[in-house]
Amino acid sequence: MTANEAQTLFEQLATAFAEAEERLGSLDAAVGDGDHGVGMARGFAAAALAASQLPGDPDASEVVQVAGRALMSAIGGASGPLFATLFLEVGKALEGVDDPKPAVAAGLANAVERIQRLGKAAPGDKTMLDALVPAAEAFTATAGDLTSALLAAREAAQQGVEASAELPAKRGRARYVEGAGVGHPDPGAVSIALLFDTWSALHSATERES
Amino acid sequence: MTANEAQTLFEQLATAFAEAEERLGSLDAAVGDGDHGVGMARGFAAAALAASQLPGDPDASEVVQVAGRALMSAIGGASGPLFATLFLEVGKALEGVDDPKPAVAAGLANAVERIQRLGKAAPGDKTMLDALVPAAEAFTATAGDLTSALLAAREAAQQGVEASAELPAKRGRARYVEGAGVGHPDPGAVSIALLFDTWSALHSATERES
Amino acid sequence: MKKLINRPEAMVDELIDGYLAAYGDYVGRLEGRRVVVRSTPKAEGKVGLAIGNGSGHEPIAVGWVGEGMLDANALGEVFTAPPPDLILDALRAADRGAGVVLLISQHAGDVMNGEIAVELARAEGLNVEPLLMYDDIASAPKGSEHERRGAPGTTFIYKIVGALAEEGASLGELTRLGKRVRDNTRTLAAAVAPGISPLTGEPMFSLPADEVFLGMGVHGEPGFRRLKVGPVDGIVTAMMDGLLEDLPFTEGDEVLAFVNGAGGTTLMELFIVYRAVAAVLEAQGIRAHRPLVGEYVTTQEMAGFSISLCRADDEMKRLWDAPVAVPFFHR
Amino acid sequence: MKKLINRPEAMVDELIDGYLAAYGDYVGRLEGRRVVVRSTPKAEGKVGLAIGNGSGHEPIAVGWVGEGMLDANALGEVFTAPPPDLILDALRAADRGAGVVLLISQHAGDVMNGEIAVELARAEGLNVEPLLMYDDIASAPKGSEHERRGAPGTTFIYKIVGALAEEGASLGELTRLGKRVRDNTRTLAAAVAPGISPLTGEPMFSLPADEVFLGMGVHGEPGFRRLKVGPVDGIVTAMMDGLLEDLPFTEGDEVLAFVNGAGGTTLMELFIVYRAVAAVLEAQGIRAHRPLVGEYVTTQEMAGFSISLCRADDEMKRLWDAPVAVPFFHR
Ligand SMILES: Nc1ncnc2c1ncn2[C@@H]1O[C@H](COP(=O)(O)OP(=O)(O)O)[C@@H](O)[C@H]1O
Ligand SMILES: Nc1ncnc2c1ncn2[C@@H]1O[C@H](COP(=O)(O)OP(=O)(O)O)[C@@H](O)[C@H]1O
Ligand SMILES: [Mg+2]
Ligand SMILES: [Mg+2]
Ligand SMILES: [Mg+2]
Ligand SMILES: [Mg+2]
Repeated sequence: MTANEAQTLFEQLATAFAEAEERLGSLDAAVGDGDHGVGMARGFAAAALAASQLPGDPDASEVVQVAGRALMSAIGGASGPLFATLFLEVGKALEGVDDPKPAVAAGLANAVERIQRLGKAAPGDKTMLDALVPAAEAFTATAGDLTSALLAAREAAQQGVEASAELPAKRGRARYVEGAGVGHPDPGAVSIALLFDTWSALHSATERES
Repeated sequence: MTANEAQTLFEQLATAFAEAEERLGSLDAAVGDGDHGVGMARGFAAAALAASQLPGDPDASEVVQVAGRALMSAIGGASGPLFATLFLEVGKALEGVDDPKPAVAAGLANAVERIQRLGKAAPGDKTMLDALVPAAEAFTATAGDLTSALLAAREAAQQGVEASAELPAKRGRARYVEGAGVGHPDPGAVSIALLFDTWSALHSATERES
Repeated sequence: MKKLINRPEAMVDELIDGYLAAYGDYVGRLEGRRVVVRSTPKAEGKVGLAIGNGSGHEPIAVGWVGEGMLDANALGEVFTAPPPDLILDALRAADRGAGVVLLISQHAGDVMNGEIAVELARAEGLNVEPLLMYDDIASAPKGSEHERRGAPGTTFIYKIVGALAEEGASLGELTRLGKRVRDNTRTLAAAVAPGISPLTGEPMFSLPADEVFLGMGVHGEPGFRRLKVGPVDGIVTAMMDGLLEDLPFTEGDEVLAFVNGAGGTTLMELFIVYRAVAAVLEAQGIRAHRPLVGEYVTTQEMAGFSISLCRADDEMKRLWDAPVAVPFFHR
Repeated sequence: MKKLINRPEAMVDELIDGYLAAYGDYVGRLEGRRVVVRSTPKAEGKVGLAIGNGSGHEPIAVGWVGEGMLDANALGEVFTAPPPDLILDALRAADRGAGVVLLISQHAGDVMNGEIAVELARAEGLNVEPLLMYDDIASAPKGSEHERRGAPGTTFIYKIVGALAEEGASLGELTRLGKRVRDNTRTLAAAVAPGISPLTGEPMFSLPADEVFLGMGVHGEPGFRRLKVGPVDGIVTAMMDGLLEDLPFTEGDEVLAFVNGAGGTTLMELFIVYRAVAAVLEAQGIRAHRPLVGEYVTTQEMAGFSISLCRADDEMKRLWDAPVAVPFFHR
């Protein structure tokens, strides 16, 4: 993965989350406090800006890490630390590597571990982990290159979202809701799916072009 | 007018204003603060109680005055002093008289004068005076007995209410309203009409029976 | 909408009981009467301050009984001025041998019941002076200030006259100062959404979702001019224009500035409103002294706010800043 | 419904600016940052108190920065915990050389951002202790108290720990006392009507006109049990049953009692609620010490209230009564 591709990724994520703002907000309003959409949109706008403004000749690792730090200070709430951690870990894992596929796999694994430590949630608690964990696993389990791993992750995340809708929440604000949000997908999980969706689409297109 | 008839009058006024509570409240809500109905109902309930509990062998004058005092301390707001004054003046004028008709006429005239002094309003300002003043004048102008004078007053009060609906308010809360309440009858005027309506009906019935 | 009450007839007594249960260190109640008084009366020989007013506007006025503000408050039914005999009780309770100022916020009922109460008190030999309070520029044109109604700007009088009374000033000094504060005070209000009448359970007026109504009264009396909702800075600027030119307030003036929440408007919004007020004052070269932002004079859960300005001299500023010990106004 | 704002993105900055314009005697702002600090810092050598929290709940916590309570408040977006770097700024500002207690109201975002901030601060050599606050009995069963979320009962911690910090207590003493207060505090809330999200302009949840929802959270998170609206005494009694048996509070206890308005409920109703609370306490032989009734922790204009009780020992009572000089909490 090139620095350029990473910068484009954050641009596209900024667009995707700006477009999804209202939908994510409504999902969060149903089970939480309605700020997930505006927070993710704000966060990825800041991440794209930070990624594009990196001085010198950064590599992909630096771009992803600077975007992660921007997410950390621009989002806040529950999702700020969680989504920031995801990119910080992936970015760190990309440091000085040639083949991005195993690095991203390692980064995702570290992210899952750190996110679980931070939020004290487990898969099945109806959080973003219900999309992230299957996505990370599918990514790692894919034998092929980054393109096919991202396609697999995207697929798994989407299935995770659908499964999460049927779960009662055990973490996050939704756990306090009548019925613990059963029937509503978890907004953080939807964001994870959107993220892999955007990344996978971008990477496939980049591959086709090159 | 006997003490007994006066006591019955306040009982019937209590019933009439209890029944009119919601309607008067809505009229006041349209141009003021919505408390006129509940205030008048509370006031006449207290007046009927006080009138019925007078010890000894009271005359009509005493009954009407004690009811007036009860109105004064039970209603409050703008209408408390005004409606209390009406009965206090009529009650005073009835003191020691044989023929109630000229006494009530004098009492109404005094009441109109005191009410104008107290509220600094004039007929045409869209207040209860727009029903009371024509009622008092019609009462006095009627050559016949109390029965026919009350009938004339009732008629004039009703016309006053209708005329008041077309006026812009110059006193009371309605003056501050957009359009100054034009199109809405004044709730205090409606109460004056209800009062003469009740009194006239009671007195006509009493006369027929005797 | 549902109100958290038991029975409408019992609201006022129960609110007094609850207030006393919570703040009995500050206040007591005249046995069996809807009159709230200081738990420790003012020293003998000082002039008392009393007011009668309709309930439903809390914390005013019951929350302002205590050292440095009021001596007694007669509470009427919701939105209904109390009757003369209740105000008389408050006047008697407020009297410490040096007379009482009866504060009257100018609304027909308050004035009439208050004037009768003053007559009754004087007939008993009490030395009582009524002080009519009016400040709402929406309710009568310039030149007819004496016809305007009382609005949240009366707060300046409660606090400033209250502080001077505590210092032992005479009845004449207090009413003179009270009039000076009144004559330098202007208020304008804006409504955003109606409150619910606890009497009827219905909204007190109706307002299209995209309109702000200027000039609403403290009982939810509708206003005189509708604005489309837009950025609040624009609404505040329009209101400040009206206020500043009415007195007029001019460059070099010092003012007490007060943004009052009507009940349903959040403190977050009130701060944003005050930000705009401060910007206008600054642009006009008018200095704000010790501003006040919060809910003090409410109309149930009506959404909206008012802006009150009082051109203040040194004495007024000193007394505005003076200590006070009541549950709902602080220094 | 319309909010009186300019642009949603600017709300938080503008509320801070307005707050400072009005109450600049008490507080200042870290240049360009959403961190509010005392205008006069606490003396060197005393432990600081900081908190980060989402906006939209005013007056908490920004209104409690000042002598006797907080040293610094990091403000997140509406309903959104501030990010770690902002909390770190608040921690730095609150440090007077003796360390800082970071108060964290237990909600996922506040905890995570707070913990990262603590790590960052410690990496800089700051002596910081987090203090998790939780009191809402609706959010986890008895036995899992440590999983409960923060609710208005955290107010006891702000005030009591704030007063002890002013006296110069150590970091260890402050966190120990904070935990003691927390472990003796219980809160239960009831919602009557939703507030309007300033983010979406829509009601934050929906509730049938004849229902009261027990257990709502301070961000409008729906509750766990619906009651039909009836006389409020019945609602309060049901809530008090739950509260009293949870700790449990028993005969002879002394409690701090706090009825908080969620934003859209009138003070009139809050007094009537407190009347019922006081009656239950009295019937149970529990003494209420210096109660508090008013709007302190709001959820925009949500209608509803919460009841918080804290079993208090002599030290807690003394510190609850201690002087404080902040714009929105008084002694
Ligand atoms: N403890 C947790 N562990 C993992 N994910 C969590 C946790 N708490 C919340 N989340 C995720 O965060 C999402 C909500 O994010 P957001 O609305 O931005 O924050 P907040 O809940 O602070 O308002 C949830 O949908 C869920 O996926
Ligand atoms: N100054 C006045 N003079 C005569 N009548 C008045 C005056 N002010 C108000 N009223 C009458 O009082 C009525 C309102 O009474 P009510 O609603 O009980 O009192 P309030 O206006 O204090 O709420 C009005 O409809 C009007 O008839
Ligand atoms: Mg959220
Ligand atoms: Mg009325
Ligand atoms: Mg009234
Ligand atoms: Mg949030």
